[in-house]
Amino acid sequence: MALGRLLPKVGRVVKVVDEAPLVRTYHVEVEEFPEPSPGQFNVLYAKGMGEVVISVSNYVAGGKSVMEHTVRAIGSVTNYIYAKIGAGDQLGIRGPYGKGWPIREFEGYDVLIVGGGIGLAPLRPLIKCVSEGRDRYGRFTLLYGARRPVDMLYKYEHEEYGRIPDSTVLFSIDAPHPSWRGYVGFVTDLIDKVKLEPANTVAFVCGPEVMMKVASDKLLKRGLKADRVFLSLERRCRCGVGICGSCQLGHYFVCKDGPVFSYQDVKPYLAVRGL
Amino acid sequence: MPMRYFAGDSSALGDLISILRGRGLAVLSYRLWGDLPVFGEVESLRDLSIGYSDVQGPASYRLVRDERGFFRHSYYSPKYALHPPIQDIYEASNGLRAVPARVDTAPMALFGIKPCDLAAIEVLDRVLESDDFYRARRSAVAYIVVEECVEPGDTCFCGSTGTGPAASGGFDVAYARLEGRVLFRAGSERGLRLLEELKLGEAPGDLVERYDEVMEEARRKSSRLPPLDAVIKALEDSAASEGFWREVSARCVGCANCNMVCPTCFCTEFIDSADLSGRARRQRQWFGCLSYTYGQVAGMHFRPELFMRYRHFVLHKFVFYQRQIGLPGCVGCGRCITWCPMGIDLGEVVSRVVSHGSG
Amino acid sequence: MRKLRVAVFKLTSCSGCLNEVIYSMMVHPELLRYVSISYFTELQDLNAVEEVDVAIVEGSVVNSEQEELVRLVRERAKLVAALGTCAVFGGVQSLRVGEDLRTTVLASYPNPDFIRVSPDVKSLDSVVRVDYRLPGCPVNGESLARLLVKLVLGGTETPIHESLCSECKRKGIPCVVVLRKEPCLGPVTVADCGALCPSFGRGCYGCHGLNALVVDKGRLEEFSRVVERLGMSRDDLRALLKAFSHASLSRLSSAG
Amino acid sequence: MLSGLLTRVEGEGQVVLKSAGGKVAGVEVRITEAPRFFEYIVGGRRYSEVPDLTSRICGLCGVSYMLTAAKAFEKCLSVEVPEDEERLRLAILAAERVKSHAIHVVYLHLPDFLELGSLSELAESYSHILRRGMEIALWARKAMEVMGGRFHNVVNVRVGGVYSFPEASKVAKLRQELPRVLEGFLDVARFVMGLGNIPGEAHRLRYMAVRDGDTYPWVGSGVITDDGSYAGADAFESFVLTEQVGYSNALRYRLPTGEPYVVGPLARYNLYSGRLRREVRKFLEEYGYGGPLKNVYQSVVARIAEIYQTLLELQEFFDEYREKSVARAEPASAVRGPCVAVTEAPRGILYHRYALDGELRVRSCNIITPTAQNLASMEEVIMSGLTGVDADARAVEVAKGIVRSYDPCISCSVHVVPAGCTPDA
Ligand SMILES: Cc1cc2nc3c(=O)[nH]c(=O)nc-3n(C[C@H](O)[C@H](O)[C@H](O)COP(=O)(O)OP(=O)(O)OC[C@H]3O[C@@H](n4cnc5c(N)ncnc54)[C@H](O)[C@@H]3O)c2cc1C
Ligand code: SF4
Ligand code: SF4
Ligand code: SF4
Repeated sequence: MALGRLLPKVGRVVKVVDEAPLVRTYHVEVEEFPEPSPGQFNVLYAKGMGEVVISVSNYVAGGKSVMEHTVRAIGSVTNYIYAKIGAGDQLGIRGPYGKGWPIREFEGYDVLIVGGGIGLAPLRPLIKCVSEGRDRYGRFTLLYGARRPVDMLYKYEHEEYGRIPDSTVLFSIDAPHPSWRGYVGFVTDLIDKVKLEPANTVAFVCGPEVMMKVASDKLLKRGLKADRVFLSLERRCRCGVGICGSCQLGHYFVCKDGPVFSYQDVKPYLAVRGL
Repeated sequence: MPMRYFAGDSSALGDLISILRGRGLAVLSYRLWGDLPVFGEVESLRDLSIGYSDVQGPASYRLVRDERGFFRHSYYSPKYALHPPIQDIYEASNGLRAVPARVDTAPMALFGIKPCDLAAIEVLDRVLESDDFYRARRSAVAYIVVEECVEPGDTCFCGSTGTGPAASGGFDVAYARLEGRVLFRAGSERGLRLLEELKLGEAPGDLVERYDEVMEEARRKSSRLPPLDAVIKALEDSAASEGFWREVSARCVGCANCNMVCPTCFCTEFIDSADLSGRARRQRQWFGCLSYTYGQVAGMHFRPELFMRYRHFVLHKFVFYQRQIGLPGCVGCGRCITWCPMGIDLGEVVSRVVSHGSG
Repeated sequence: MRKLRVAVFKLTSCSGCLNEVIYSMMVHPELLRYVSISYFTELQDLNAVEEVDVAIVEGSVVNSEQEELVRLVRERAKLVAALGTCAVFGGVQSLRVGEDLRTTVLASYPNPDFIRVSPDVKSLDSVVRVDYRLPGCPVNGESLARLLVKLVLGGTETPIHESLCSECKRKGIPCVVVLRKEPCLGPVTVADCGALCPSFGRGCYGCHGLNALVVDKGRLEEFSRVVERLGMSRDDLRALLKAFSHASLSRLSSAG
Repeated sequence: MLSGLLTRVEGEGQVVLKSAGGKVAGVEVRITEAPRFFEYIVGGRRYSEVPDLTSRICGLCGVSYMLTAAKAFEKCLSVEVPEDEERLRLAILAAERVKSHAIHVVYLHLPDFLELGSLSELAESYSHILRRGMEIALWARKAMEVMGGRFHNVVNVRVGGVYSFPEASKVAKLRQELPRVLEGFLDVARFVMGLGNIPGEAHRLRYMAVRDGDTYPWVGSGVITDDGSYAGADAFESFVLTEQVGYSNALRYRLPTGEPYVVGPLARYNLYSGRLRREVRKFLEEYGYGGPLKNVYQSVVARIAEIYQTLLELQEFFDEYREKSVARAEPASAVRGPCVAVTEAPRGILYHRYALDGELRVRSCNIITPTAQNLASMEEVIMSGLTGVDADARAVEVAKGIVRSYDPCISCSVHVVPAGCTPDA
């Protein structure tokens, strides 16, 4: 009996990029790894310390594929990775797991992306997907907010986002900052500021759960249907493949049935505090 | 094809154990270890807990010596054998090359497990379908022999959950002990061949009749919950009612005994360790949703209050499992009632949900 | 690998947990190669309160000298770990809290001025910020060793918070309450001892401390009723909780 | 005034040398550890809870505290402890003696003979000895875990006996490992004895130990001194003189004559060496130790003898061990006679006295610890060697070395309060 599912492959960190305070992107090279689709995640293993679930924030195909993982140091394993793992070091890696964004199902639609903070990580492959297959989608809107300008991810790409044809890209920060000339306030406020054609729009949202709820409700108010609004949810996630049980949300296993859900599917569960 | 019943006496059970052992199988059953009801390997009829009765109530379990007694189960369940409490997952010593732990796959037979246990195995089979470690242990089970519950215990409610007191499928042999006689039936071809090997006679009509009567009475006794669909409906409706859940869980201390003894609770946590020579080990162990860490993430908590975790337990058993795997996750064994040190009665809670909903 | 700079301090305690530090070094002798110990009176003569990566503190704080020391330690250590029930909760000596100190001391010592103790017995985290807590009277040596190794490697432990009962059931230990009808504090006690007392057929007396993340006043009241029926009086339960969970007990919320 | 923080001892203390004209003129061994008022905190507790509480007095010899408390109550509540349970308890006590001595000999005391300051230095130069010492300590730990549950604050001692018998297979495993432990122990012992630098000049010393049946001493009916005077356990408190000095948190004790006395391995050895096994005596004779030990530094010899003796006693216990079910002997409901007991903790005589009220709760209590009894002797021996010598750092080191050779346990010596926490009725 092959006991493979929980075994990591050996990955090598080929590059580390500082993104924001306590946030770095780790480019991990690994052989014979299935291609992740946008919104899927990997499980990274820091030897002897434990595993963490991290979205694939970019994928570069090749003989050895390279995947980018944007990690925020916030707990035991992520702090360890932040402090100890650099270019040339190894990280265990398994995946890709979960159901990603159903972007292929929505060819021809206008695409709206709403991201908050570190939540931009799983959305990043979507941006790439839309920009690379530009003719397959309608209008592209990206709304991204962070607490402070420094907390924004992928600052080195923001200009590129703006160059995507037929697109609106808006950024926000939570509180005024001398260097900031964009919007100040919640990213969800930006939803009111953009043109939407509800019948023909699909929305992809990721950020803190409250922000996703506010965003979704606003989008519904603007006429989007709940089954066209997709969220990437988060719960305590240990095994990543739906057997350890810790990520359950109602009857869903966030890792296996998600992390991407349509708002329609999870709305009743999200409506109950602590369910 | 009409069901074929065979008759024998207790010695036939001993013979059955011998036959299974003769096939090189470890025969696992409820047995006594000193004065403790455990689940482990048995070698002969003598090892079975026949002649004992388990008297169960909320927060109370007593074994009494009683020739005519009937033994149901203990805090053990087949889960201990199929989904062990602590398991090694892998070790990595050479860089990050992880070597999977060996899973003991010596062939075994589960013997004298109860219909609720059988139903629980079916639940685990589905929910742990993609768990390689579980599957390895599970496929080592060559035979399942079920003892039907002619006398349900005071905390049992398998009649309500439809998981007992008779076995309905997924077994090889089922037997019922009826006043010194034992009635056998096969649940599979392999089971039938086993019974043939026992060389038992066809059961006489009166014994079969007696069996039907006894099981009917047992079903009645073990159906103390409101109808299952009413329970499910009421639970769904109750989910948002914080006050109700706070109240029914007010006596809970979050010890997670209920999770640990529940034959269908499968959640695990992972433990990592290392040494300084470059070896690392990953293990997993049972973890209860009533425990604090369940729902906790770095920097916040999705179920910070105990009532939320308690609610999850109950809703999961009756509502969410149904949606996950098409079966109720509660098999009505009553273990969580007996082994809750606070004596919280799930059956009562569920009944209260129903009356709360309609009242 | 740069050596991890460690200092080990003892406040008011029995030194038992310090022995578990030594035990960790016995089972992982390599640790000694990767740590440099700047302070550990039990083991070495040279002691100075220097800047360190990790300060391990055993014992409770019972006087102002200790408070000062602990503040100094906090200033100079990147990570402070509270070792054992005394440091985490106050420890058995907390049983004296609430009695009039001066009379107690006067009744005992002719010269009370020399006895420098305050009326309260404080946990470490009521004086300074604590990064890691490892309760137990004594701490579980295996857990401590695992933590120390991880600290040396540059990481830390991923905490799992559960009650003693989980350990009991995982080990298949018969429940003292349900099976033997004896009082046991396991249901409200933090796990990590390996369910020691029940494995010897006796009730837990709570030496790893109250599971205060879960148990609030109301639940504790319910629990008191249960153990009272099993023969442990409220006063006795209260005393055990005070002995091993003083800091948590005094902060218990009324809803949790 | 010159002082040195006491290191490589359990707990917090200080040696202070007083000088006059640059010469040592006086000494104070100060116990600066904050008291924990143990006699006070057991007040009001039911007798059955007391052993688990007193165990917390000391992180090295908790079993002695538990057992002494248990024995005190067994006496006044007329509990017959079944013999097998008593033997098991004594085996746990024996494992504790091995553990305590092994740690002291190798980790705390050996650096003095090698003139090293720390464990890391020891680890660098004498790793094989350290490894052997560690094996003894780890085995003793395992023995305590198997029989008592853990290394300290064991959970398997109760008033009336034990809670359960360990599995025979686990005991058999300990027995199996014993030859290797003995071998390792002999390595360590030969190394220490072979150093040949254990001072031998006579100190003026008086001794006291418990009087035990006919074995090397563990528990006793009372105490005896080197001149043969005997006091029953009940009379112990009036037998010894008690004093408090202003500079220390611990009380101290003297013989009726006012002389300081020594308890612990040295005292036991000098009073009972005739009861040591032949192997043990022969081993000591190889190194020229036949008669009484006269210098406190030689307590390391006594510790070595006791480790050896105790390992052999444990071997016999394991060989005869059979798993049983516990009797759960219950005490009488009324108190008869005083609740007192004396036992030999690793560091010497440990005395407990309790008074119980009608509900069998502690009304008052007095505990006299080994280290407290040794304090006066420590000061005397220091002064006998240092009076008049230059009061400098070297003198402080000498003083500290003397104190260390008593293996003082400061955590336990300081808990003390004199006559009871609540008024004795
Ligand atoms: C589908 C998904 C995608 C994610 N993508 C990213 C990402 O791209 N970048 C990023 O920085 N973070 C991401 N997270 C969150 C990330 O998994 C946690 O921050 C991380 O697990 C914290 O682990 P820790 O060991 O440092 O913290 P600890 O608090 O020590 O956590 C212990 C364990 O709990 C689990 N856990 C803790 N927090 C979380 C959490 N928020 N979500 C899930 N499991 C958790 C993990 O298994 C972790 O090992 C994602 C989470 C999910 C569920
Ligand atoms: S929830 Fe309770 S009654 Fe239902 S299967 Fe689990 S333990 Fe048995
Ligand atoms: S066993 Fe009882 S008290 Fe413990 S968590 Fe379950 S319901 Fe709560
Ligand atoms: S069972 Fe309880 S009292 Fe016993 S060792 Fe464990 S935590 Fe301490």
